[in-house]
Order: sequence, then C-alpha cells, then structure tokens
Amino acid sequence: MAEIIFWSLSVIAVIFAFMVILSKSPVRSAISLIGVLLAFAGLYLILDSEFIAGIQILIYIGGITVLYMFVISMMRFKKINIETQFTKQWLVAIVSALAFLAEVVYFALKGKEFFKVGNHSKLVTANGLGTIENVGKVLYGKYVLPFEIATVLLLAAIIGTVLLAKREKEKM
Amino acid sequence: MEFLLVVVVKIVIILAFISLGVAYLTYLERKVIGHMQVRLGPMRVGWHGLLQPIADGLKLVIKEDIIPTQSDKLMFILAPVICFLHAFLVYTFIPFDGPKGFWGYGGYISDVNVGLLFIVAIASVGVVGIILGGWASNSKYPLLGSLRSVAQLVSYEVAMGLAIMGPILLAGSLSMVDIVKAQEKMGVWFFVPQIVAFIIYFICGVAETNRAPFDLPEAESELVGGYHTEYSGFRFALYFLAEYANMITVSAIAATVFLGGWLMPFPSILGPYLSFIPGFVWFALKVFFFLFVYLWIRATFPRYRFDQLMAIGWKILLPLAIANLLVTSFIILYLKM
Amino acid sequence: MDEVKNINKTNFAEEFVDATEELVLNMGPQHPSTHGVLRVILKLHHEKVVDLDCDIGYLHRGVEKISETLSYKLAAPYMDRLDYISAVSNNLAYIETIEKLAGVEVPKKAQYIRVILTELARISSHLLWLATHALDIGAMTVFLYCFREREEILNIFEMVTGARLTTNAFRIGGLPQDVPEGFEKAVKDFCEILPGRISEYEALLTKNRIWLARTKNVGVISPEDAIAIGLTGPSLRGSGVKWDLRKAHPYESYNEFEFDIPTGENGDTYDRYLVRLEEMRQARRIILQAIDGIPEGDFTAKVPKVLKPPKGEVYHSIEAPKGELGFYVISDGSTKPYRVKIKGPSFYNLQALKKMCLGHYVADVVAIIGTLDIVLGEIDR
Amino acid sequence: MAEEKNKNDSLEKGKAPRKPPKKEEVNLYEEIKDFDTFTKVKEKFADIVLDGKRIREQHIFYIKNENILDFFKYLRDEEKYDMLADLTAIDYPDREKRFAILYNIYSFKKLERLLVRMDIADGEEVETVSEIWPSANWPEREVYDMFGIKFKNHPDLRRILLPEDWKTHPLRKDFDVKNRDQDWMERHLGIREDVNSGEVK
Repeated sequence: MAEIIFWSLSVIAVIFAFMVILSKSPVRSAISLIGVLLAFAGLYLILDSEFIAGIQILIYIGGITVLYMFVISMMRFKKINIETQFTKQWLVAIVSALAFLAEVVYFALKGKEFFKVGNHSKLVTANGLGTIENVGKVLYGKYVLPFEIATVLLLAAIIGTVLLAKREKEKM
Repeated sequence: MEFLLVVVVKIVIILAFISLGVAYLTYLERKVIGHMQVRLGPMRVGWHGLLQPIADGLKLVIKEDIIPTQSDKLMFILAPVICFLHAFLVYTFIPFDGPKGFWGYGGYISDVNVGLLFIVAIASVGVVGIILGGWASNSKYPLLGSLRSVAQLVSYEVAMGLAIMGPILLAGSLSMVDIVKAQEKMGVWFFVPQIVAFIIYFICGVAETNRAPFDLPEAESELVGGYHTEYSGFRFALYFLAEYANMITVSAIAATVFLGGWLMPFPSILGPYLSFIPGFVWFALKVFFFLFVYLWIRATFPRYRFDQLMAIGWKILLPLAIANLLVTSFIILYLKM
Repeated sequence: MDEVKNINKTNFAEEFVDATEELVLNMGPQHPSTHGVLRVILKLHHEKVVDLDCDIGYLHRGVEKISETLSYKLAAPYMDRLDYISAVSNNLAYIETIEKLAGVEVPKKAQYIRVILTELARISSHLLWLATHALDIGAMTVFLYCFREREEILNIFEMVTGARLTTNAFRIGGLPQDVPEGFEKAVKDFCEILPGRISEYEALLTKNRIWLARTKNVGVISPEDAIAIGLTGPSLRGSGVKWDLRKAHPYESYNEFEFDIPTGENGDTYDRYLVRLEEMRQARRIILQAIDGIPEGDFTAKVPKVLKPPKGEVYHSIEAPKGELGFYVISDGSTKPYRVKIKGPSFYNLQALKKMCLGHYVADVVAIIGTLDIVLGEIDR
Repeated sequence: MAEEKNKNDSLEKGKAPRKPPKKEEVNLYEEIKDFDTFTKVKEKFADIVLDGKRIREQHIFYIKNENILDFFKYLRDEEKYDMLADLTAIDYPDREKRFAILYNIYSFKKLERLLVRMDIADGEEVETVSEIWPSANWPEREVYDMFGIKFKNHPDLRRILLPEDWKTHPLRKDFDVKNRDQDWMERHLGIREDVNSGEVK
C-alpha cells in the first residue's frame, strides 16, 4: 500500500516538475510548483512526518508560492516570447543537467555505502522522524548554532530588503 | 473494511451537513441582518423564505457561464475549484463530537496529531484560488481585489497562527481532540486564560474570511466585487460557498480551541439535567454563536481602508499575539518548575 | 492627461501593464459607488491616486435647450429632474427666478408652505446622502434606517402634491392648491420622530472608530481652496465658511425663522458629515417654526395665464441641499425664455474631486465622492 | 399654442382676467447709482468697461473683450469677488457680435453678487479666467462644448458633456434636431435617421 502511494506521488511530483519548467505562462508554472510541493507533502506523510508535511504546505505553498504569484500578477506579462536564444545557455544547461542525473543514478546505486541509513532508523521507528518533539529537540539541541545563524541571516535579509525598498522610495 | 466504511459514511454525512449549513448560512445572514435593519429578509420562497437558498443555488447553476475571452481559461476554471476544495477539505480535521460521539464511531473524520496545523496549512492554500481567480480574469478590479486579498490573508495568518499557539501550549498538543480534552481536564475553557489570544484569533478570523469590516478584497463599493467580479453562474457560487464554508471553519476552530468544542457548559451544575444532549449540538450552538457575531459585526460596522487594515494586523495584533505567547510560555514554564 | 485620453483606444489585455508602476483604472459609469453615471478615470500608483479625470455627460438631456422651446410654466417640471433627490428645491429655485423676473409677489401663506416643503426636501436629500455615503464606506444598516425616514417624507410629499419623487410642487405665484387636511399633523409627527432617529445614526457612526478612521483627514480642503474651486453648500460649510444663502440673501420668508448655520473646522469628510447631520436638525427647527406660524390667506397670487415677463435677465439662487442652485433666465418679452442657464451645485462641487483625491487611496475616492453629495442629473443637465 | 388657445377661450367666455399691464413697456434696466465698485472700475478700466446696469437689485457690468484678465484680477483681489459662481454664454445669431459671455462672480466679504457680460463675435477667442478662479475650468469647457467658443490658455479645453468626437454645438440657436451629428449616431449607436421624415433605419 505504502509503496503504491509512494510511487504514484513520485510520478505526480516528476510530472508537475516538468510542467513547472515547460509551461509558457509563469502563473501556470507556479501552480505546477504547488503540485510538486503537495506531492512532497504526501511523501512526508508516508514517512510519518506529519509536522514536516504541514509545515511544507503552510510555508512553501501558503507562503512562498503565494508570494511568487503575488509578484507574477503584479507584472502582467502578455506572453513570454519564445525566441531563439543566442547565448547558448541551453548547452550549459544540458551539460549540468546530465552531470546531475549521473550523480543521482550513481548515488541511487551505490548510495548505501556513503550514507549509513541504519544509524538513523531508531528515530524513524520510535515516533516518527518529523514529529514536533523530534524536530524541536534536534533544532534546539544539536543544531542550535546553525539554526540561530540561519535566523540571523534571514533577519539581515529582511532588514536589507526594507532598506533597499526605502531608498528607492526616497529617490521617487 | 468496517473502518473504511465508517469513514466514508462520516465523510458523506459531514459533507452534506456542511453544504447544507453553508447554504442556510446565507439564509441566516439575510434574515439576521434583515431583522437588524427593520425589514424581513427573504419571505417568498417557502415558509418564511426557507427554501430561498435552494432557489438561489438552482438559479446559479442554470445561469449562463461566462468565461472572459481574454482570460487564461484553464486557470480561470481552476481557481474557484481550488478555493472551494480547500475550504471543504478542512472539515476532515474538525471534531464535531468527542471520540465517543456519533454513537461510538467518533465525532470526526480523522484525528491527526498535528490537526490544527493541517487546518491552518490547508486554509492557507485557499489563497491560491483567490489570487489565481483575480489574475486569470485579466481585468483590473479582480486583480486589485486579489492583490489586496493576498496581502491581507498572509499578514493576518501570522497573527492568527501566533494567537492559537497559546491554547496549544496549554494543551500541549496540536490535535484538535486533545485540545478539547485538555480543556475538559483543566475544567475551564481556554478562552478564560487565553482571552487575549481569543480576541486576536477572532479578529484575524474575520479578516481571514474577508468579512466586514475587513471585506476589502470584495468591497463592492470600491472594487465592484473584488477577485470574483468576472465570475458568474456556478463558478461564482463556488467562491461564495468557499467564503461561507471558511466562516464556519473559523467559527468551528474558535469553538474547539477556545470554547471547549463538544463540551457542555458548567458540567457540574447542568450535567445531571442536560446530559442527554449529544456533544455535536453543543458544538453547533457554539459555532452558531460565532456566526451570529459575524453577521452582527457586518450589520454594525463600516469598512476599514486597506492601509488601516494592514496597520492593525502588523502593528497591533502581531505584537499583542507575540506578547501573549511569551507570557503564556513563561507562566507554563514557571508552573512546571 | 494624454494617458487618460488614450484609454479609450488601448485594449488592456494586449497592453503590457506593469502594475508596480502605474495602473489606469476606469471607475464607472457603471460602478456601485459613483452615484449615478459618473465615470472617473483614476491613475494609480499601487492603490494611491496619482491622477484623476472625471468624465461626465452620460445623463445629458439638454434641459437648457428644451426649456428654450417651452413656455415659462411648462418648463418647470423639467427642473424637478435635475436634482431628482430634492425635486422641490429645484422647482422652488426655478419658480422664484421667474417670479423675480416677472415681478410676482407671493402670498405669505404660500411662502411658509414652500419653506416647509423645501426644508423637508433638504432632510430627505441629506438622508439619502447619509444612506449612500455610509453604504459606500460599508455601513449598510444606516442605509436602510435612512430610507425608513425618507419614506415618511415622501409620504408627506405624496399627500401634498400627489407625487413622491418628481413632485412639481409649486407654481409661479404660489402653490397649485391649498395643503390638504392632516398635512400639519403629518409634518409634526415626522418632526417628532426625527431627532431620535438622527441620534440612532449617530450612535452607529459618529464615534465609531472605523468611521472616524475612514472619514477624518480624508478629502481635506481649506476654506480658500474651497471658495476658489466654487464649492457651495454643506461642502463649503464643512471647511468653516459660514455662508448660507438663506441667511445671506433671504428668500421666501427665511428671515422670519431662527436657525443656525453649522460649520466644520477641518474641512474633512467627517466635518461635512457632522455639518449635514446638524443641518437636518436645523431644518426641523425651521419646519416647526413655520408650521406653527402658517398665516391665513391665499395660497397663490394672481398670475396671468400667459406669462410674458418683461425683457430682461435675472439670476436668482437658493440654498439647495447640495449648495447654491441658481437659475439665470433671459426674457425677450415673449412667452418662452430666451435662455435658461442652470447653475447646479454638484457641477462645481464635483470639480473639487481631483483636488481632494490626489494622494489618497482608491477607497477614499469612494468616500470623497460620497461626501461631495453629487447628483448626476444636475451635473449633466 | 395651447396657452394661446386657452386665452382665446377665456376671452370668448367674457371671463377674461383684467388685462395684464403692457409688459413690453416695463423697462427693467435701471442706471447704476451709488455702487462703489462700479465707479472705481469705471475709472480704472475706462477702456474696458462699457456700461453698467441694475436689474432687480442686481448689478450687471458690460465689458469689452480686451485685457480682461487684469480687470478680473482687480475684481478678485481689490474688490474681493473671490468666487466665480457661474460662467455661461448666450447666443444672439442676429447680432453682429454673436455671443455674450456672462461671468457670475460673488464676494463672500460683501455678500454681493456681480454679473459681468461681454459680447464677442463668432470665432473670437476669450482669455480663460481659470487662472484667477479655478472653478472656471469646467464651465469654460462647457461653453466650448455647447457654443464652440474657444478659451485661450485653458489648461484642458475638451468637450465635457458631449462625446469627444461630436461635431456640432447644441446650445447655439441655429441648432435643432435636424442638424445633430448624424455621423456620430451612426458610428456609435448604429442608427441612421432620415432627417426629414424622422424614420429610423
């Protein structure tokens, strides 16, 4: 049962991911992105990580994607002209994509040697990797320093944005 | 297998009940506001206009379905569906009655240990439907309406989330059922110790559902109809139903988190006499109370302006919610020590 | 203004609109809060108004041209259709102008009844203003409360004239007939209930935080600017100019009644609201004085059936509910006026819209249109 | 017509009301006496101010279309006529100077109204007074719309009540239903009207 759900969710996620890249309208891309994120939330759920799934929906869909759409609807594109590109960026893109694919395949085959999953299995089986207690303990225990650094970074980003926006306003 | 059957039956019952409730909420609104405004409200269809919502629904279904030629058709069709879907999905996690309610089958569809989080998360996805509708219409009033709406919902979600953190701390759980049980155990409903959070929550809830005095996204005197200006027929009805379903959701959460859900008031005094009343009746009464307050507010207050609304959200409600959260956690910490 | 002109031609959908810069929004002529068929073209930066242009004329019926082809008496009913919310005032202004031109003396009794009816019309107009203004700002209950009282006034009009909206209440020289029995009682009954009802509206609005937030410091206009732009009526008095034609140039018998002229201080929407509310109370005061003092006598003067005023020209204006309503009539000695010019207060008041709106939000535009109390029938004529 | 018939009826029945005094003989226009502003203005702007009359307690000045801005500025600043209550035009097709423009100004200080009348010929341009009284903006547009009189230096001289692409000027005396803008009606309303029979096609 869990396997069927896993595979169908994965397929949905991949299809939506392709739609994100391929659709011509930015809003459709954003909607497809929501599909990807929802599929991921489903994947978290079968890992017994309800909290992470909820946060995924709340932050990524309810927050970030909505902000994307906010910005997109502010800029009303008529249509994005699909023109032949002369910068040859697609070459670089294909090369890097192939490299990434090779990497993924390699780790999928040989990954177990690098990441010893067995060590973490206790957490998964006990009461879920992503329950609130576990996330809280890990976040405020082992990783408190990186967490605090990340928050400071975000704060700095917020202040920076406000400052930039304000300066622009003064110019007007 | 029996488990699956029970769940399906519950889904059908609750869906039917909520759909009917939403339809009759429109009737209630027209009647209540009508009487507040010294008029009668609907009187023609059925006894005292009781069949009015059904007539309205029929009318909306058979109306011409207009899709603006310059719109993004797929998105235009999808937007109200997203809105509607998420408004109704939320009811999965709302306990209408206790675990022993519904004749022993449990008065809810599912009790997830992060139920409240899921409700908030799913409700936040509904915004996508609104902004999508405004954008896909390719018209200026809907666009302005949807931009307003998103800004408003995102800002009030923050204060709302922080406000319900207080009761969560008191209950020690995100499960809706556990929160009610914690209130039963504590012997006092959470709106007493968390009165600040309660008020913040309800104000934010009114704003979240785009209702007066925060009905700016659809302020008919400024933006004609806001994000659903271009919608007609059943697509409009979906938006409409979603809005009213959201009203019931907000009321239901308030009833569960702050007013003890399916619990009876003053069980020590009233318990012996009123124990025959099932829990979902109490729950429905509490929800009704909040819905009535909604309508009362609508009949009384003028509408805020957009910048004032944002100022209230960010400058008053948010700091207040944070302060409430801090105080609550310090008190809990102190009591535990 | 070039952009404004162009919006007729460009198709919004094909145009690349960067909403982060400026957005041209077309408000009306079909819009819930433009009070008729006013079209306002707004240029917005986010939600702030950067530029604004009024497009009027959707209700232009050519009343001035029509009245050149009709006799003096026959043109009168057309004037009711200008400011259809206070038809009585329009009628009075026109009739008085003709009376002034032809030199007709109106008997005292007719004057008193005219005063009562016009003051009732003032209350009715202000009630409708309050109703729609409050509805624009979102207070929908006040709307229905005001209509309840307006209904009473319309009943009185129906009793006296037989019509409710476009009453054609007066004739040159006086009244078409004496007031019916029960008129005094109906008016007194209405005056009895009015103060309580006004305090009911005030309970809902005057100290309401949201109402204050929406109306205070919105659409501020200084007295100098107000005079320069030609504001009259309550909109001018809201800025603190104590000027009322009923006191400055008394017509009918207004010099025999005691009443105050309420004025505002800040010239904002809230002050204009208070001024109009107080005006309703003052109008009631005038009505009560007049109804007690109706003198005996004729209800009309003797006027020849075919009225041929002497050659000449006359401008006469009265204090209509919305401001100075004036008629400029030229007679060439024949049975028809040579030229009739209507100076409607709304036409001039609406000019102030641009000045009052710039820098405010879209929502304020709605409030300011409401506070100017315009009627498109009078603007477009 | 109807009235004339009525009159005849009442004459026949012998119940004719006493004949109204011959109105034609009544002259409403009186000479101005003791009006301070008039004497001052007459002195200061002798070449502009042609005449002054008094009709039913109302003063009217007659001026020439020359240098009117100075004249009005003087009225506003020195004589405190601070509001332009109305501005309109009158069409006299038979006269040599076809149009008359009427300024209706008011003083809040003196509580006094003043009408200023100025005759102009067809095609003659008038200096705008919207610099002096901003309220003149729309009325001047209306006069342009209705009479086709152009105002020099007007900030925004467009049609105001009629559509922008309308051609005729309806308040001129020679305008009637027959010569309204048929092309416009056809273009915008899809109506083609036969001018003589009144048939709509």
